[in-house]
Amino acid sequence: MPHLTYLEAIRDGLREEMRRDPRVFVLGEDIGVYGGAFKITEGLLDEFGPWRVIDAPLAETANVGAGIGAAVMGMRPVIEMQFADFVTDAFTQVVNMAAKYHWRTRTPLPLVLRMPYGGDVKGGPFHSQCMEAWFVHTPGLKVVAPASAEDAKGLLLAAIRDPNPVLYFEHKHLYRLRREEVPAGEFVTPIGRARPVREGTALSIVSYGWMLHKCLEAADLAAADGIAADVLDLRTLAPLDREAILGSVRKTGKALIVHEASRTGGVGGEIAALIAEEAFDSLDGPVTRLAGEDAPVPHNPGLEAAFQPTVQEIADAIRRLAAY
Amino acid sequence: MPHLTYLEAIRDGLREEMRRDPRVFVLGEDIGVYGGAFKITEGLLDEFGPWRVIDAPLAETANVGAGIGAAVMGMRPVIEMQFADFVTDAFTQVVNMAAKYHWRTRTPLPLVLRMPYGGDVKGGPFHSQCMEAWFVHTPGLKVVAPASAEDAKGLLLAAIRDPNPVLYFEHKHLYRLRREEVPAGEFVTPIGRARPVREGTALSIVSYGWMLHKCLEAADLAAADGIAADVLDLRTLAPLDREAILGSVRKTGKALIVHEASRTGGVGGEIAALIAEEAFDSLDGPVTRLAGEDAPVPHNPGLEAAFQPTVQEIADAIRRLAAY
Amino acid sequence: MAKSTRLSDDRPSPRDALAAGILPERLLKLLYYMRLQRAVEDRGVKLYYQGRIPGAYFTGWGHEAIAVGAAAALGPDDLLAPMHRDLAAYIMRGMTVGEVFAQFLDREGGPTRGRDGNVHMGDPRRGILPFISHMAASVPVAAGMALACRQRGEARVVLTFFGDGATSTGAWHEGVNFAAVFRLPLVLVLENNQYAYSTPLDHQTAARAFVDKAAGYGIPGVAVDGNDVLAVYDAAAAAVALARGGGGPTLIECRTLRVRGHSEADKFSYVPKALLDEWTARDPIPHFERRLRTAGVLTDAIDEAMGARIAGEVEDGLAWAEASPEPDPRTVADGVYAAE
Amino acid sequence: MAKSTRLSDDRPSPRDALAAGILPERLLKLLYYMRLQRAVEDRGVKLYYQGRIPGAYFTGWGHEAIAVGAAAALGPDDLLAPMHRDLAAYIMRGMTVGEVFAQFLDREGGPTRGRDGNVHMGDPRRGILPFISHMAASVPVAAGMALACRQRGEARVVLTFFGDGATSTGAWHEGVNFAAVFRLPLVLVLENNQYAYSTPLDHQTAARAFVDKAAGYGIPGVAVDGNDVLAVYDAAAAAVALARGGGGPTLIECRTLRVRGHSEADKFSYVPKALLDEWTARDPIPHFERRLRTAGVLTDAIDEAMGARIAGEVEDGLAWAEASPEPDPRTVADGVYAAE
Ligand SMILES: Cc1ncc(C[n+]2csc(CCOP(=O)(O)OP(=O)(O)O)c2C)c(N)n1
Ligand SMILES: Cc1ncc(C[n+]2csc(CCOP(=O)(O)OP(=O)(O)O)c2C)c(N)n1
Ligand SMILES: [Mg+2]
Ligand SMILES: [Mg+2]
Repeated sequence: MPHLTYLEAIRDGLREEMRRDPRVFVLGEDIGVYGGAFKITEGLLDEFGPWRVIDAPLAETANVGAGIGAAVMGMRPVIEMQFADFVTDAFTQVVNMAAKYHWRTRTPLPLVLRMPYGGDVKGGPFHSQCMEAWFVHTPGLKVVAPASAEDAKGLLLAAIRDPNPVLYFEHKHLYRLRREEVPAGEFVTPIGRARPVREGTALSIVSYGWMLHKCLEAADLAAADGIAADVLDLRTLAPLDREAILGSVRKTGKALIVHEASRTGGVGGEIAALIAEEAFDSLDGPVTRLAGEDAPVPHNPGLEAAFQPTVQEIADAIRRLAAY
Repeated sequence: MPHLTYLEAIRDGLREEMRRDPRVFVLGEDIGVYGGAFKITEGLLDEFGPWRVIDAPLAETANVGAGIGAAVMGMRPVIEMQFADFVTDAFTQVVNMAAKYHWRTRTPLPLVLRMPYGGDVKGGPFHSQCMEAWFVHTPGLKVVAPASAEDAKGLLLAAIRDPNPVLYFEHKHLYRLRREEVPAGEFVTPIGRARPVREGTALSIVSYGWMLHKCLEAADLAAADGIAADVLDLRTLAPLDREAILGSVRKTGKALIVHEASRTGGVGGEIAALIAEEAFDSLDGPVTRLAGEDAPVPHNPGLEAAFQPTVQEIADAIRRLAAY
Repeated sequence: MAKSTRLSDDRPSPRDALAAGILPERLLKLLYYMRLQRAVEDRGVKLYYQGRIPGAYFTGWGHEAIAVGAAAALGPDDLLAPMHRDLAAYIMRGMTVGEVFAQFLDREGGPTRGRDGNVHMGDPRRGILPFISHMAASVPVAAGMALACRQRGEARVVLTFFGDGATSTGAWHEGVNFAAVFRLPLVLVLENNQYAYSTPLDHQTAARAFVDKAAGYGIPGVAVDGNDVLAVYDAAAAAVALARGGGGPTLIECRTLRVRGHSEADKFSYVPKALLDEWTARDPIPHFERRLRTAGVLTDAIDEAMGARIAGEVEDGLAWAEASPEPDPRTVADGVYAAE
Repeated sequence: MAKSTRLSDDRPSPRDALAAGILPERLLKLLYYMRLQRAVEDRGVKLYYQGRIPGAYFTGWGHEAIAVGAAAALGPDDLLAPMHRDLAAYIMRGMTVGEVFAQFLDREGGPTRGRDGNVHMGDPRRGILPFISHMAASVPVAAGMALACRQRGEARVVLTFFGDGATSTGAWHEGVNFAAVFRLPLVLVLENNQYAYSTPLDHQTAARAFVDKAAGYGIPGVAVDGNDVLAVYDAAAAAVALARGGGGPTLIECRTLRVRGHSEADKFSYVPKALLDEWTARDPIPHFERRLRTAGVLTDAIDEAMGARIAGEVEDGLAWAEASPEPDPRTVADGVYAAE
């Protein structure tokens, strides 16, 4: 199996789908000649030409709207936001035009929005945001957020083949974090299915994206103290894998939910509410959340380090909850 | 005390603040000559003239942006969205320009966005939405949602005087629902403070806006069966009145959260999570949510009636939870 | 902004139109669709005042020449992204009168199956983009539809309608610019009815005329009398031909007046009486009828037959809609996602 | 889009400028600020390559004539809504060199106190709107600042900068249109540097020139050589006077080339060598120096003194910034709301 970074896995997935299906094309700012701000689409222009790798104007509403229009016509557009933060300039297209399209027409809208999101790139408040919760609260959208290179490719293929608008949240911190074995050729990570990463009975840890990696590090620290955590990588945020979440918590009786996005109103709230309602009888401790601060993401590295949950904070929360 | 409708209370509040403070002005589409789509600003143009009651172009980004710019200069703009749904056209201005302004500059941004929201106006998917959760998840914004005429005025005055951007969610169904006694002259409903509407020990009901009225009806039905519910009108959704919510639940041990917005990712999730984490030891039953469907708001009246929680459904949930 | 000039002098006469190859049958078809829109909406107004139409009700009264003249320029495989005042265009592209009434009545038989209301509809299966309430949100999407045609080398054209108010939105600007940059086959038809709800043109733009915006996008722009179906047709036909030939978008400003309220709930007292009288007197339907009679194309017999046919279609369509069931409340959460 | 014409013929000579009442001291001040921006950014580039600047680093290399010429046209009470290539304008409006370096270094002493980085800054206390990353988002806000001036009857003017890419955004369109409709005192300065990141003009617009957009908003538009500080000054001064007199906004297209990468991380191989050489040879600073020497305004002595002064200000500013503390991580959640 080839060893790929998360970033290479995305490029690999795009290239394979474009080779397999002539309806698939990519559109975004600086993605063609330049190969994208993160060089993810590098080489695609040469292989597929300017009508399938489209260097678009600086206009998110136009670019997302054009993707929707092409999808209406049966194409399979993959629209890149240069940074996920800029999707706010296309908000009407995403939450009103795309999200409600199938419900109003009963015809498919196969659209993928690539959303480079999250912190640790010294990007500050407008290049680091995690806004997945806005879209999880918008019926008609699917939301995925891979944590591994394998899922980066598998979920991208699934998103491109899905007949619905899918927001594909790719974490910038993970782009070049490390190389992993990624199956060559076609494979799909099913949307809506969480991944049990680690077996344990002391408590359930539910996370996704960058924070999943911090949770695994923290789980190692706790394991040294004999605490065996059940770790779940959500992978899909909408629709949530309710069974996987509830199944784990019914087994362990305790839940720790960790995400990078600001705490208040984040996806963690929905997950905690789900647990507190559906698995109440199994609960042996408070449903606990660790999340980003209720503040914009700061640019200064020291401040930003304080913004996100740290491995130490997660490990402490694990110990506290396990001891509860 | 004058008897006013919720709608009249809003107009009353606008007029009084504009008389009191020359920095206050209103801007929006069709609000001057026409008096607004709901006639809320009727009469203001004649009294205050075209530079304080501004008939704006069909351009939400321009209108919200202009409000922000005026607020930067020390004015106190009140920007009307003709329907809250159209705020998606101004999303960057609200969540990026306004929300992060004080945090970046340490200078105030006194801005009010009037958001006519919610269903029961046969408006369909683009004239009925409840999107308060998007903004509750955006640090730097305050979010209020009055349920009574008195709070409609009191929270409007508080919002106008607040040095931060405040989204003022006014429910269209409540506009002309009934007349209530509203104190004349200046009074303020403090932002961040929930209102205990009814005392009880069997369970806590937490709601806001139109659904609060349904909850009170349902509580009456349950009271007939001897179930005394503690009913809380949140009034402010950001920042949440944590003490009021937790205090009530610690007293009753059970919580029912009801809102009109779609269930998944709604404000109810945050409230349930807060309870499941901070009041866990007091809980005697599952933290229960009733909310709108995870679908767009349908236009057909029969479908829309099925979209929102009904008094009957709320009453049943009260009985189930009380008997738990 | 300068008040719309009447342009009456440069209207092509029916003889020009005939010379331009528009046969009598086609001229009568234009009249038929204009009258059909008027008749359907007239019936809708009655239903509305009978309280049988849930929610708001909008008409395209006075806009019929724009809807019909523009849509008539499209070929069979072309595509439409309409708005809320061009009902005839929906019907010319294949929507039935029955489906239209079913939409008004929120029934399962309507194109949105009761999910959305009034003119907020469309039908992708027939190449009609369903528009959403957010003004001009269709423009970038129409550009994307044209992009797909271009990508696949299909000689199809997309025509979209929007109002004067809509031109103030960012969505309009971004969509027009995108189509212009890639020279996409898109025809941009502005229904300048001098008001956006209650907002007059001088609160919408300081431009001398909306056509002046075209140069800013590097595309041709033309202004026509929106009450003259042949003037609209001629401009649209030229724009469609240009677009089909790879010449990119054209902006067509059609000037008219909204002679009724924004919706039926609007008493539109803000519209000056003189302006209203001026344009009411220029109602595009009798105006076109007079010209067809002068040209000997319309006779009493044809007129009566057309009226009878339309009356029948309206009543049959309404009957069909009334027979269509109300949506089942239990399906409220259905269809949010497309099944894989 | 047509390649920017050089306009070299209609450049006002320094004599015209002097005639136009620009005194030698003022001409030298223009040169001073241009050189100061270059020197500060040059030092910043060194810091960046030493790894001492967190995140991305942007310069306005080649844009100095635009920043300085436009800002020089403002009066003491006027307001600025800048972008990321006009550092001199910030300094001319009162920001200190030390504060600029503190911003680059993410220190408490910077205008955003380490919360935001590089040129994403501003200072409302000095009438400088802090811009956000979303391109052109400042334009409607600048219009609102001008609205407040108009509402209060203050004869103040707001000047805003934006790039060629930014003109494609809906925010730009809506903001310009709003200001035009209400004839607000806003000056719109386009820094057309022929690229938006890697995107050339022909992917941004099909217009012949950006000034062609002005007519679509009913406002005057003028194109000037963005490497000629006096040409920019003259255009800006006229626009400021028009705005102050109630004449509304003006669009000024300043033509230049971004002669470095979009940010220092960008190797900009996509820019044709010939184009780069052409514009590098037209560097606005030596170009202006030559003209001032010809006019006898700049002498070796003045030149050296100015260089020494700037070098000192840069080192003092950097020292001040380095002495400024890192933000305290415990304050990460502070200041989200303003206290009542
Ligand atoms: C983005 C947005 N803002 C506000 C509205 C509310 N609204 C509905 S129609 C309308 C006026 C539209 O005017 P115009 O574009 O000229 O079309 P017309 O109705 O005159 O044909 C307004 C303000 C809307 N639908 N969308
Ligand atoms: C809405 C938005 N989309 C994308 C970006 C990413 N981005 C940052 S600068 C830039 C190019 C800006 O080009 P231009 O407006 O011409 O200004 P310049 O940098 O050339 O001076 C882009 C695409 C952004 N900042 N905002
Ligand atoms: Mg109109
Ligand atoms: Mg540029």
